[in-house]
Amino acid sequence: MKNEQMMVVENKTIAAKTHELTLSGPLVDAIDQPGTFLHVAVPGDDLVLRRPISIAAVDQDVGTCTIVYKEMGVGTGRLARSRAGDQLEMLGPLGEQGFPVEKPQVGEDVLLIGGGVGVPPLYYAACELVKRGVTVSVILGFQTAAAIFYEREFHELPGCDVRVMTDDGSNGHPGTVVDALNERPSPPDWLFSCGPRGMLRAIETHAAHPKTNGYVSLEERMGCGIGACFACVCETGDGSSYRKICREGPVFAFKEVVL
Amino acid sequence: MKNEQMMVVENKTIAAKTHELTLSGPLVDAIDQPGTFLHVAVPGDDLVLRRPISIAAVDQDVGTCTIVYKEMGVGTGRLARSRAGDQLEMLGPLGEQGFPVEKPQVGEDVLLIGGGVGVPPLYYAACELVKRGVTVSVILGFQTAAAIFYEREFHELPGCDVRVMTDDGSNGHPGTVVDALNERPSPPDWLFSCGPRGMLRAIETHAAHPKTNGYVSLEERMGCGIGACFACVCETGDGSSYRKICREGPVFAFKEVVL
Amino acid sequence: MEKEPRLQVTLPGLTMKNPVMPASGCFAFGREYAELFDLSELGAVAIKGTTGEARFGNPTPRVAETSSGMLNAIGLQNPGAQAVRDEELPFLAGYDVPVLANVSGSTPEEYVEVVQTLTDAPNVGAFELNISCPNVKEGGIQFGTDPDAAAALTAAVKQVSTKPVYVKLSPNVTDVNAIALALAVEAAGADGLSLINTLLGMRIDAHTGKPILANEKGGLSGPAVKPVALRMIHDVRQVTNLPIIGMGGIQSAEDVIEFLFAGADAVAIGTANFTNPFVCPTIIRELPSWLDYLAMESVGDLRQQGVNI
Amino acid sequence: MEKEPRLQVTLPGLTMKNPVMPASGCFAFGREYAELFDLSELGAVAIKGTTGEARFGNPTPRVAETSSGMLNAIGLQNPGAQAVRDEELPFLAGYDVPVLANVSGSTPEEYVEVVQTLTDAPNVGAFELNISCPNVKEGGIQFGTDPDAAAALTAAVKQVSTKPVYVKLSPNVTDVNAIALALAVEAAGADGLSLINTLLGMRIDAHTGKPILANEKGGLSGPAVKPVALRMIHDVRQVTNLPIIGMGGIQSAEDVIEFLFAGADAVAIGTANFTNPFVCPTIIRELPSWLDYLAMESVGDLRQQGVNI
Ligand SMILES: Cc1cc2nc3c(=O)[nH]c(=O)nc-3n(C[C@H](O)[C@H](O)[C@H](O)COP(=O)(O)OP(=O)(O)OC[C@H]3O[C@@H](n4cnc5c(N)ncnc54)[C@H](O)[C@@H]3O)c2cc1C
Ligand SMILES: Cc1cc2nc3c(=O)[nH]c(=O)nc-3n(C[C@H](O)[C@H](O)[C@H](O)COP(=O)(O)OP(=O)(O)OC[C@H]3O[C@@H](n4cnc5c(N)ncnc54)[C@H](O)[C@@H]3O)c2cc1C
Ligand SMILES: Cc1cc2nc3c(=O)[nH]c(=O)nc-3n(C[C@H](O)[C@H](O)[C@H](O)COP(=O)(O)O)c2cc1C
Ligand SMILES: Cc1cc2nc3c(=O)[nH]c(=O)nc-3n(C[C@H](O)[C@H](O)[C@H](O)COP(=O)(O)O)c2cc1C
Ligand code: FES
Ligand code: FES
Repeated sequence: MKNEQMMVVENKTIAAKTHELTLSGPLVDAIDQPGTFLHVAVPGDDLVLRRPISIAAVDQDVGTCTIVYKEMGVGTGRLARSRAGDQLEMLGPLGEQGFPVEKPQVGEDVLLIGGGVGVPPLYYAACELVKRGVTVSVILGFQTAAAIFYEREFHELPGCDVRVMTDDGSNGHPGTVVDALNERPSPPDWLFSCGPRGMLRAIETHAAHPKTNGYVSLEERMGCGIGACFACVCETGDGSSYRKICREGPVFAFKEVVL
Repeated sequence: MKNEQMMVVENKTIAAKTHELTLSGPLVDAIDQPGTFLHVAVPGDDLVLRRPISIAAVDQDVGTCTIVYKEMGVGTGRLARSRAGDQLEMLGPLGEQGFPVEKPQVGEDVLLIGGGVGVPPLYYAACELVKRGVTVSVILGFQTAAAIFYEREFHELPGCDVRVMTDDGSNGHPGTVVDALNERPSPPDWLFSCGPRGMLRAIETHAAHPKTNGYVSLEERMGCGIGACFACVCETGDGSSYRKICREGPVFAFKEVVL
Repeated sequence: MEKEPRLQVTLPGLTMKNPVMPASGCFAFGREYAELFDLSELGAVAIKGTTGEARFGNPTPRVAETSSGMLNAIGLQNPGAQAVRDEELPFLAGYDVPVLANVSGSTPEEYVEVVQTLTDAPNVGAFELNISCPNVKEGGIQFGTDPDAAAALTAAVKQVSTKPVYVKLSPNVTDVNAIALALAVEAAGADGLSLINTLLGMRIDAHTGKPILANEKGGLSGPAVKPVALRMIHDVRQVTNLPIIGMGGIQSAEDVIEFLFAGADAVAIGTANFTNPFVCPTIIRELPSWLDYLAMESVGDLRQQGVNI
Repeated sequence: MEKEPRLQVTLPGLTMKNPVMPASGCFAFGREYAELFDLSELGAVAIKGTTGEARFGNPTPRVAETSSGMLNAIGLQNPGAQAVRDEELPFLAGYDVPVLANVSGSTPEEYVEVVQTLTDAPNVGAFELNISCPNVKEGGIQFGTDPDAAAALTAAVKQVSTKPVYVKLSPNVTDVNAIALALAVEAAGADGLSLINTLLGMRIDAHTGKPILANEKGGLSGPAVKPVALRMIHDVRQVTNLPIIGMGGIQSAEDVIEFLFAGADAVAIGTANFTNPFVCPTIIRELPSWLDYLAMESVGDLRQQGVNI
């Protein structure tokens, strides 16, 4: 975990109100697990809280990492105005539990399901899986055609099977990611998912098979981002305890936590 | 009075922590009186108050005006980081009473006394006086050599007699502007002054002659800058009433107000 | 600006084209802002706190900046009720906008005197009793914390006022006390509530060790206090159906929506006028698109969806 | 970092290398920040509010952002006094830094129980009674507004504590009440005061009309509240010589100087740790140059130049 001024290499719009920010700096060396995130200090003295954003890709050779964010409010709105050469203060990589990309074996059925800006960490996961020779299937859900991003990037990963769903049917297949999941002939061995809480719940309750090793990346409003403020807790599956999403997550096995 | 996004044409350092900012925009058309000021919206959502800064020069042909400011705190510190091409929101020109540059006659003894960042509005005044053919004498006071600015600019005004004083004697004549004033053979017909309150008081009580038409530009912490909040009042000379510096000033005849 | 029936709000004494008015003390008597825009665009105008006699206020500096806020210790400088009646209200009568006359005093008698002087001015739509000004030593604040004193004051003013009376509450109280104050003035006949006034605060100059304000302490306003304002409005809305004029840190149309949802019926904008003198008309212009976005027919509709008793 | 004798501050129970400690609730029990810097650099560590039994706290979302501030409604989640005694304090004992043990409870008995459990831990230098947590319905707040209840609680805790006891005051009171509370707990034997805790606040999501916090209301902290904190510290310093740990919105060394001038003897830093996890060591490193600039020999000297009784 480092706190560092990273340099903006590029900040480009890749879909409706969705931007891809490429950053460079020594912090990149420490990134080694999909699902971990950066706690982004947005410029402006009126904002006391940082913004957690998942790492979407890392290129250790070039020394850069990428995050993809959607303009949702004041913080992401300001990020969208950053330009190449700007410095942004980043704390990270954060989270002790990412997607267990080292576990799936070659030949196993590995499915990644992402909704909206839940897609980015899955792209990093897909890259790592493919690197290990594991082929992946991906279901990407977006509200509408204009919101779609990373479809091509997933297609370019060797052997990657990509299915894009839009809520309004304006592109790809109409319907939700759960519809797509239900259409699959058999439950996957591994299921990594990230997206709105409702989507994750629907996957867990309606579609996740008991034999599937399912993992979800959770979002919650955060204070410290490192486990010190108890802002981001979720209940454990058995109700007996809790987890700090920022530190003990943000990825959990389905049964580990209550969605 | 306009509220307008003006464009930064240039922002350059002209003395220790002192910067000259050149701005362009239609607001320039409205500037016609030395002593008036701009109410500068400093970038940053954490700052709710604007910063009053005197107009130091105006070039109607080119369509630019200039302000000179010293880095004193967070607002002027941020202004110092603005770059050519940036937009800054300005309300102005403000103040209904500037230096009465139209009154002195050719041949009269006109003295301008400025201390530190009180110098800029006097430069604008000197330019206007010289344009009318009135020659001016100037006494400029600074703490130390590194703080001196606009000495050359005053020298370049035809017929302008410039005397620079430094508190620490590190450049120009050692001593204060009051020492310089006391050394003059006879009291001036007109005296325009701007600077720290202490300097203005010393001029008024120790050196201003009753026959001199003396004027001071006053500073006070401001809210609205337009006369609506009663933040910036000063007492009238007879104690019976008050003046709003932002609106009824910022320039007053010596006897009009209590310093 | 076209008339927007969707924005209309009718409160006791105040038939407002829209729910937005400048807050008392941040707009004087409108003359200065009238040079910038047409005051008839506003929902109402809350005038500077008026006392029986003219007051010169506190020594300067009277304002200090704070993070996302400011302190003021103006000390209720104003020309006195008679001058307001004779010189300021007639000026405002030139615009099609109701006036909310903000009233202050050191004694209940002074409040009554001010209200008597102003109540027959045709453009005064209602009064707003400032029972919570933190900046005047002798006056105001005790009414702001003691429900019985606040109720007695309200009742005394109601006796002489021919216009509805709003009582402006202080945030410098416990949450329990705030509710007691609201209920006490309601029982005493208040027609509405205004909240919040400023929070007591202070700044010290780290370079000199001295307070920045000549008065040492002052009232905190601006976006910094917005969460406190929303909480108080929400709390008070749970216990009363009185109309509430909400204020404290509003800077944008989105903030106005937040206040309406919290339980306010209209809003007042203070400090933001200093940041941007056009803030009121700008917000008014942006409100319809917020209604569209939220799929609400009118401000009244939106209000109904928010917190209610 | 070299030892800086100029920064040393000695308060009852707390021999501090410098006047800076992280504030309770913003630093848990130090483990996470220990990965970032050496906790021995700190003047002290105020640990998360501890209750008799473990608490799971409020539903999420528990934080919301506000202009220059934040709201929190954590709800005092903590592992309970015994676990703090057995697992957390021993970890902190690995560092050369005194602990200020923040104590909460629903009843006076619970406070007493927590203090009894923790008082013999060698690295607990003192207790800080959180009598003002706005986030737990059943507990805390009544002690925070009623001087008699606060005094009784203080006296009860003093009976069992072998360490000095600081009482942490709420800003959600009138200025008169704050002074009464300070004097009441002083008379009951408090060794020091901490102020301020958070201000009660609320945010509503303008897009949905619903409160952002699951708990609806929460405590406002951060730079937004700094002027309120300075005012309360200044006010309380006029009436008592008790040591004061000042907090509320501190982000910089300049802010620390402002608090010391206002009458604080040491400071705590909460929200700013979230903005910049290195804020405490950074400020500590910058303090000596402020002393130089102000031509002060030591923090103690500076304190003497500030507001005094
Ligand atoms: C572990 C994690 C990973 C994330 N990864 C991504 C990503 O890769 N791409 C992306 O676009 N978004 C991601 N998010 C969501 C992202 O953090 C929010 O969209 C963002 O914080 C909104 O900030 P804002 O200032 O624009 O919105 P505002 O509403 O103005 O923010 C106000 C406050 O609420 C917080 N907040 C608002 N929405 C969320 C949210 N959904 N989750 C957490 N905090 C929130 C903000 O951080 C801020 O503190 C992630 C969230 C978490 C917890
Ligand atoms: C009519 C007028 C003309 C001025 N002209 C100039 C000029 O030409 N060049 C120049 O360098 N300065 C000028 N000043 C002073 C200038 O306004 C302050 O130096 C500036 O506001 C400091 O802002 P800050 O954010 O850097 O300081 P901070 O101390 O961080 O400011 C905090 C608050 O205090 C106010 N403030 C602090 N010092 C002053 C001051 N001396 N006068 C008024 N408000 C103050 C700020 O505006 C702000 O609201 C003028 C002031 C007035 C009233
Ligand atoms: C400079 C200034 C002067 C004020 N004067 C008054 C006043 O005379 N009477 C009053 O009731 N409130 C007065 N207030 C309080 C405002 O009306 C308002 O309640 C408060 O500032 C919160 O709103 P804001 O955050 O939008 O400014 C004043 C506020 C400021 C900033
Ligand atoms: C997330 C969070 C949790 C807190 N928990 C506690 C607590 O357990 N006990 C307590 O006395 N104060 C608690 N506080 C209050 C702080 O200790 C401090 O008094 C307050 O936040 C003001 O300081 P700041 O503005 O520097 O944050 C908490 C504050 C925050 C932001
Ligand atoms: S954000 Fe602080 S514990 Fe997770
Ligand atoms: S600054 Fe508002 S009246 Fe002068």
